Amino acid sequence: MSAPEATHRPGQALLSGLPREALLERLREMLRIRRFEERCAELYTQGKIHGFLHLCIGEEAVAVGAMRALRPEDNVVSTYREHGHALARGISAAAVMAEMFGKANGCSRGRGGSMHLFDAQHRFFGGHAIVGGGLPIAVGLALAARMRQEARVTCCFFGDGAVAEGVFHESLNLAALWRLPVLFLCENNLYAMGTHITRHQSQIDIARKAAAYGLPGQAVDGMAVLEVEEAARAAVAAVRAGEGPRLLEARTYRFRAHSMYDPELYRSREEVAQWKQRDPIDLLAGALRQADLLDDAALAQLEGEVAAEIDLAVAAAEAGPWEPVQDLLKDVHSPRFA
Amino acid sequence: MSAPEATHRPGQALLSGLPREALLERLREMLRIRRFEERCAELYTQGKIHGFLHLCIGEEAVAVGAMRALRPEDNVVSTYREHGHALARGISAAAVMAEMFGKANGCSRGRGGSMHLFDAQHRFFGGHAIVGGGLPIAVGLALAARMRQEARVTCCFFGDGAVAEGVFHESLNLAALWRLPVLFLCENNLYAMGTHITRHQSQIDIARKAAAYGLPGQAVDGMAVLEVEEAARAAVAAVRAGEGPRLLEARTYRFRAHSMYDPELYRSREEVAQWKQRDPIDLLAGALRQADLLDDAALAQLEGEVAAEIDLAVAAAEAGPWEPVQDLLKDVHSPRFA
Amino acid sequence: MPTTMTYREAVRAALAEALRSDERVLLMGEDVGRYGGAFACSRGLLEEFGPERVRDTPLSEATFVGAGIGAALGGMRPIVEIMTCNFALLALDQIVNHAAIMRHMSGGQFSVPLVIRMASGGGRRVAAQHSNSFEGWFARLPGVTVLAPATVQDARTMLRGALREPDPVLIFEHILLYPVQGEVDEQADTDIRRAAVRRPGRDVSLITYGGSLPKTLAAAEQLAAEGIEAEVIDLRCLRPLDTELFLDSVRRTHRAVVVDEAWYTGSLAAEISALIMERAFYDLDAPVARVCSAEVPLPYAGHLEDAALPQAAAIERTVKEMMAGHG
Amino acid sequence: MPTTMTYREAVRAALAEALRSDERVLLMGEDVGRYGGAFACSRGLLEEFGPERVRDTPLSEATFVGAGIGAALGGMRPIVEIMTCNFALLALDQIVNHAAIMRHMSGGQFSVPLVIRMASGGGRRVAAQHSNSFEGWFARLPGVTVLAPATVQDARTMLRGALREPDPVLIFEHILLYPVQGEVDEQADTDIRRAAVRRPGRDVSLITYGGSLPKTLAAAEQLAAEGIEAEVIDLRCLRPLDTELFLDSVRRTHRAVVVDEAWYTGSLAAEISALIMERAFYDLDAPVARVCSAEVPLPYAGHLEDAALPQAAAIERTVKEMMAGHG
Ligand SMILES: Cc1ncc(C[n+]2csc(CCOP(=O)(O)OP(=O)(O)O)c2C)c(N)n1
Ligand SMILES: Cc1ncc(C[n+]2csc(CCOP(=O)(O)OP(=O)(O)O)c2C)c(N)n1
Ligand SMILES: [Mg+2]
Ligand SMILES: [Mg+2]
Repeated sequence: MSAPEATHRPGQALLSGLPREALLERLREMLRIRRFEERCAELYTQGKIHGFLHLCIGEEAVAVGAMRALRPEDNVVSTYREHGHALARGISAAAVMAEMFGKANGCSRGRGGSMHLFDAQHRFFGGHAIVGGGLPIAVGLALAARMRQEARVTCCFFGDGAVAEGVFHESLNLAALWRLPVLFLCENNLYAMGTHITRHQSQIDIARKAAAYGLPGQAVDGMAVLEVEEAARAAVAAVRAGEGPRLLEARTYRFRAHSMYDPELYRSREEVAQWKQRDPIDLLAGALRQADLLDDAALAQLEGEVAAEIDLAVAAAEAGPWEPVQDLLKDVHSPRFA
Repeated sequence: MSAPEATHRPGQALLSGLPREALLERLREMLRIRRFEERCAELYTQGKIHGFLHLCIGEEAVAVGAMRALRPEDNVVSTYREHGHALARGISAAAVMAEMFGKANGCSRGRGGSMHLFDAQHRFFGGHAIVGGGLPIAVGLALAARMRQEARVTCCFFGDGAVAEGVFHESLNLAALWRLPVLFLCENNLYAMGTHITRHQSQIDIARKAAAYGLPGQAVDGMAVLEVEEAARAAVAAVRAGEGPRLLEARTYRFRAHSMYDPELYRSREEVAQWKQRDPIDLLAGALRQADLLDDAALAQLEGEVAAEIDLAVAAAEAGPWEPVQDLLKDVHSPRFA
Repeated sequence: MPTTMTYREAVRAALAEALRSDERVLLMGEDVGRYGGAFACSRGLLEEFGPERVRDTPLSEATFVGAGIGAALGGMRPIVEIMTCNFALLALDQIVNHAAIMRHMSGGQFSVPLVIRMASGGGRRVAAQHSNSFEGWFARLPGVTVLAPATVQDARTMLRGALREPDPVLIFEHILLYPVQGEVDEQADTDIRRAAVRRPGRDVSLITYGGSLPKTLAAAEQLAAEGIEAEVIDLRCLRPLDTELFLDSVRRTHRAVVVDEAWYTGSLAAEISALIMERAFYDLDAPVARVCSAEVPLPYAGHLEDAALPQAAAIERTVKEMMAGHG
Repeated sequence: MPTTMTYREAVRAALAEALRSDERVLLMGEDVGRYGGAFACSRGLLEEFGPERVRDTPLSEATFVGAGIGAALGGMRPIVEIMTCNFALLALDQIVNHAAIMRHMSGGQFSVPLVIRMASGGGRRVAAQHSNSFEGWFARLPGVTVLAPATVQDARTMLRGALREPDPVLIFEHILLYPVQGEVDEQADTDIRRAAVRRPGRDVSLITYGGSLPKTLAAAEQLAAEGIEAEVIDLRCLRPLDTELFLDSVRRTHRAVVVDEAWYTGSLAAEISALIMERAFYDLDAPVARVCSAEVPLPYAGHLEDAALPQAAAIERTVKEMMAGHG
C-alpha cells in the first residue's frame, strides 16, 4: 500500500456509463479544488490567510467522488482538511475564501478559518480540528435522521490518523449497533502529520477493521474519482436502504506538506514524485483524452472558468467586511427561545 | 454465546497433566475467593463494608486460571471487580479484608476500598474503577519492562463492557504496534452492568476484534479453570517470548448482582440458574470426583481451611487500626527526592 | 397543590414529563433503560417510552455525548445521562471543544440544544475515582449553562427550563440528594438562571449550591441557636452566575462564606470570592472565606472521607471565627 | 557563562540533556520523532537517541498518556508530549483519575514520576479548538505539580527540576513563546516551586504567568513611563502556588492585578484573587482586579482574536483605573 500502483485501469473502464458532460464536470470540480488551494497557498505567503492551512492537493478525487454520491438533504461532517469537501459539496468558493481571510462574509463569519468551515444550507456540519472529533457527531446526526424518519445519510470524513483515536472505535460500534445511516469515509493518505501509517497502525488495512464492528468495509483507489464515486454510491445506497453504516477507505496521498509549517522531514521526494504520477486530475484527464473526450482547448476552457471563479472569490474575500469587534460575544449563546 | 453450553468436556480431559495436589490447589483457590466474597456480602449487610462492592462469584476460574500462568515478577492490572484477582495473585485475605473495612492494615491503607486494591510486593497495580482505565497503564508497564529488558509480562484484566471504550482500541493498537509484552484478558460475563453484550457490542465475538490490530485473539471457556490456565499459559509464553501482545477472552458469567445496589431487572432468574449449572467450582469438583481425586472428606477439609483463613482475615480487619485523621494528606505527594 | 416525593422521583418525573411532552426528546446513556439508571432515576421509562427514545448505550462516553451533540444538531432534544461526572472526563473534549463552541465558531449557524445530566459529589464511600465534584470545571465554559438542582423542587422543574435552552445545559445531581424528600409544586416557575435565598439572614451570607446546601442550612440552624442569623443562598445556576443576587446579600450582611464541595484551590468558591472582591469590596467587614474539600483524592475510609469533605461543623466554625473577627 | 537561544531551542536542549543524563528517560508523543515535534522542539532527538527512547505515537492521547503512567510505575522516567493542551482533554481521565491520585489511593505504594509537556494558549490565529488555556484546570488537582515556564531560562532548566519530582508534573509552554530569544545560564537553580519577581516595583503587583508575562512586562514599562512602578510577578509554578511570594508583594504595594489568558470566570486569576482576599485583605488599598480572556471561543479573525485575549493595553488601563481609585 505504501507505494502507488504502477499501472491503473485503462480509461474506458474508468469512464463507463457517464456522459461526457458528467465526466468533464468531475474533472472541473477537481481542478476547482486544486486551483483554489494553490491560490490559498499563495495568499498565505502574502499574509492574507493565517493560522493553520491544510491543503488536500492530491486528494481531490475523494472529495469529488464522494460528494457526487450524496444528495442535498444528506449531512456532511468533515475535518480541518476540508476545503475540497466544502467546495465539492457546493459551498461557494467566495464563501470559503472569505472565511480563509477571516471576513464576515465567510461561511463561518470569519470565526472559524480554514479548519472550521460550516454551512447550514448545505448541511455541512464543519470543519472539526480535534482529530476524530467529528465521528460521534456524525453518529448523532444519523440518529436524529433515523428517529425523525428522514431519509438522510450522514457522510463523515476522517483521516487514517483518526483511526487510532478511541472515538473511531466507539463511533463505529455505536453506529453499527444501532444500524444508523452513516458512511464513514476514511481518507487514508498514509500519514498522520509526519507519522506513516505503518508507525501508527498495527493493522494497516483499515477497511478490514470494519469486521470488528460487524459492518461492511471496503477499500477503493482514492486517486480514481470515478471509482470513489462508484464505491461511495454503492455504500450510500446501502446505508440509505437501512442496512446500517459502512466503512469506505479511500487510498490516497497528499502531495503537499501537512500544513504550511511542515518541512516534510519524514518522507522522500521520490515517494512524493512517485505518487504524483497518479495525480487524480491527470488520471481522469488522461483517460478522457484517450477516449477522445478532452483536448487542449477544452481543458484550457475549464481552467479558464475555474480561474475566473477563484479570482472572483478572492475579490469577494478582499472586499468583504470584518465582523465588528462589538459582536465578539455574539453567538456564544443563541437568542433564548420562549 | 448467551446460553451456557449444555455439556462440557469430560473430567479426564480437563485434568490432563496436573498432579492431584495441583488440581486441589486450584479448587481451593476458587473456593477461597467464593467464600471470601460471600463473607463480604454478609459484612456489607452488617455495615462493616461500604461503598460499591462488586462480587466476582461465578467468575473465579478466570482469576485462578490466569494467575497460575503468571510469575511473581509479572505485573497485574485489574478492575473494580478484583477481589478474585487479588486473592489469586497471593495478596493475603487479611490485607484485602482489612481494605474492605477501610482499615490502615488494608492493602491500600483503607483509602481504596473494594475497588482499589493495590499491592506493590505482588506487583498488583490496582484496582481501577474507571472502566477501561487500566488498559493504557498496562501498556506502559509493558513498555517499561521492554525498555528495561525485564522478562515481565503484564496481564491486564477488563470486562466485556470495557471493550466499548476507546482506550480498548487505542491500547491494543499501541501494544501491537510496539509489540509489547501484554496479555489483554477480557472477562466476558455478557453484561456491562445491566446491558447485555448484544446491546453494547455490534460484534459480540470479542476475540475476533484482535484481528483489527493484527494480533492473535482467542476465546476460552471461562468456567473451566484448567482451560483458562492452559490458554493463559500459552498466551503468556508467546508474550514472554517477544511475540507481542495477545487478547484472551474468557467467557464467563457473574452469578450475583452487578453491585450491592442492583435489583437485576435486566435478566431472568432462569438465565442465572442455567449458568449456575456451569459453576466453575462445581465443574472442577465434579471432574475431580469423577476421576476419584476428591471425596466429601477432602472437600470438607478444603472448606474448613478456607473458612479458617477467612475468619482470621475478618478478625484482623476488625482488629486493624484506622488511619489517623491527621494523615489525611499524607501521600498526596511522595516525599521529594533530593 | 404540592406533593411530596424524593429527589430521585422528582428527576424521574421530570424525565417522564420531558419525554411525554416533546417527541423530539430522547434519553440516552449507560443503563438508563433496562437497568433503570445507576441511581434508579429512569426506572420505568423504557417501558413507557420504548427503546427508540430511551436508549441504553455502550460504555463509550465520548461517543454517546458526541452523538447527543449530533442528534441535537439534527433536530432532536437529547437528554444524555453520564452516570457520574467522574466519567464525564472521557467526554470532555466533546463538551468543551464541540458542544460549547459550535454555535459561535459556525458564525451562529449551528446551535446544540443538548442537556447532559450527571451525578456528582462524594460522601457515599465510593472512593477517589467516583466522588469528584467537577461542576466548577464546567462552569468555566463560555457557551454552556450549568445547573445544580439542590432541592426536590428544582430536581422536578429545572429540567423543563433546561430543555427550553437553545444551547448545551449541564445538570449536576449530587449523589447524596437522591433519597432526600421534599415538597414539589409541579407548576412552579422554571427560571433556571436565578439563584435563591433558601434562608434569610442579616449577619453573614452563606453561598453554596448542590449537595452542600443541606449542610449549609444545618449550619445556619445551629448558628441561629447561637444568635447568628445566616442568609443561605443556593446558586442553582453555576453558569451564568446570578451575581447580583449574592452581591445584594453580601452588601447587606457585609460578610460571606462560600461553601463548595470541590477542592479548595481553583474551586467555584474562588470565583465567587473574586467576584465579591471586585464588586463588593468596600461593603465587606471581613474577608470572604471558603469552606471546601481538603486537597486530597477522596479516601474510602469513612472517617477520612468525613474529614476531607466540607461539613456543617466547619461552616459553623468558619462563620463564628469571622463574626469574632479572627477571619 | 550565559548563552543566547530561543525558547524552542531551550526546550530542545532540556530534552536532550534529560535523555542524555538519565537512561530511564524516554520521550513520547505524536510526531516527536521523525517530524521533530509539531513545534520543532524535539528536532534531532530521534537521530541522537534512537526510536526506543524517542517514540512517535499514534493519535491516541488517552493511551499514550496512560502508557506514560504505566512506564513511570514500571521504573522509567517518561516525558510525554501532548501536542497542545486542547488535545489533553482526551487524556484528562488518565491524568485526573489515574496519575494524580494513584499514590494516595494506593496507600503510598505507587508513585507516578511522569512529566507531561504541552503547548498552550492563543494568539496564532488557529481558532477555537486550538487556542485554549487549560493550565488553571490542571492546577486544581491534588497530587500534581503544574509548571508554566515563561522565560527562555525556565524553558531550559525547569525540566531538570521536573524530572526530580517523584509525582506527576505538567508543563505548559505558551505557543507564542517558542520563537522568543533569551539568555540562559545552564547551571541556574532549578527550584521549580518558587515564583519570581521579574520586575520590582512599589505601586502595584502584577501577577501573571506563561504567555502573559511578556505582555505584562510591556505594560509595566509603559506604566513606568507614566510614573507608576509595577512589580511583575511570574508565578512559574501554578501548583503548588508560591503564595507567600505574591502575598509579600501585595502587602508592600497594597494593590494587585492578576493577568491570566484563561477565560475570566473560574480562571486561576480567581484563585489568586481569593487567596489575597483571605490572606492580605487588610493590606489592600483597592480590590484585586483580573485581566483575562473574554468569555468566547477564540475566533480566527485577527482583530477578534486580539480583542478576546488580554493585551498590554488592557493591563495598563486596569492599573491606571485602580491607581486613580475607580477600581
Ligand atoms: C486529537 C488531536 N490530536 C492531535 C492533533 C494534531 N494533528 C492535527 S492533524 C494531525 C494528523 C491527522 O492525520 P490524519 O487523520 O491522517 O489526517 P490528514 O492530516 O492526513 O488528513 C495531527 C496529529 C489534533 N488536531 N487533534
Ligand atoms: C468510564 C466508566 N463508565 C461507567 C462506569 C460505571 N460502571 C461501573 S462498572 C460498569 C460495567 C462494566 O462492565 P464490564 O466491563 O463488562 O465489567 P463487569 O462489571 O461485567 O465485570 C459500569 C457501566 C465506570 N465505572 N466507568
Ligand atoms: Mg492522513
Ligand atoms: Mg461484564
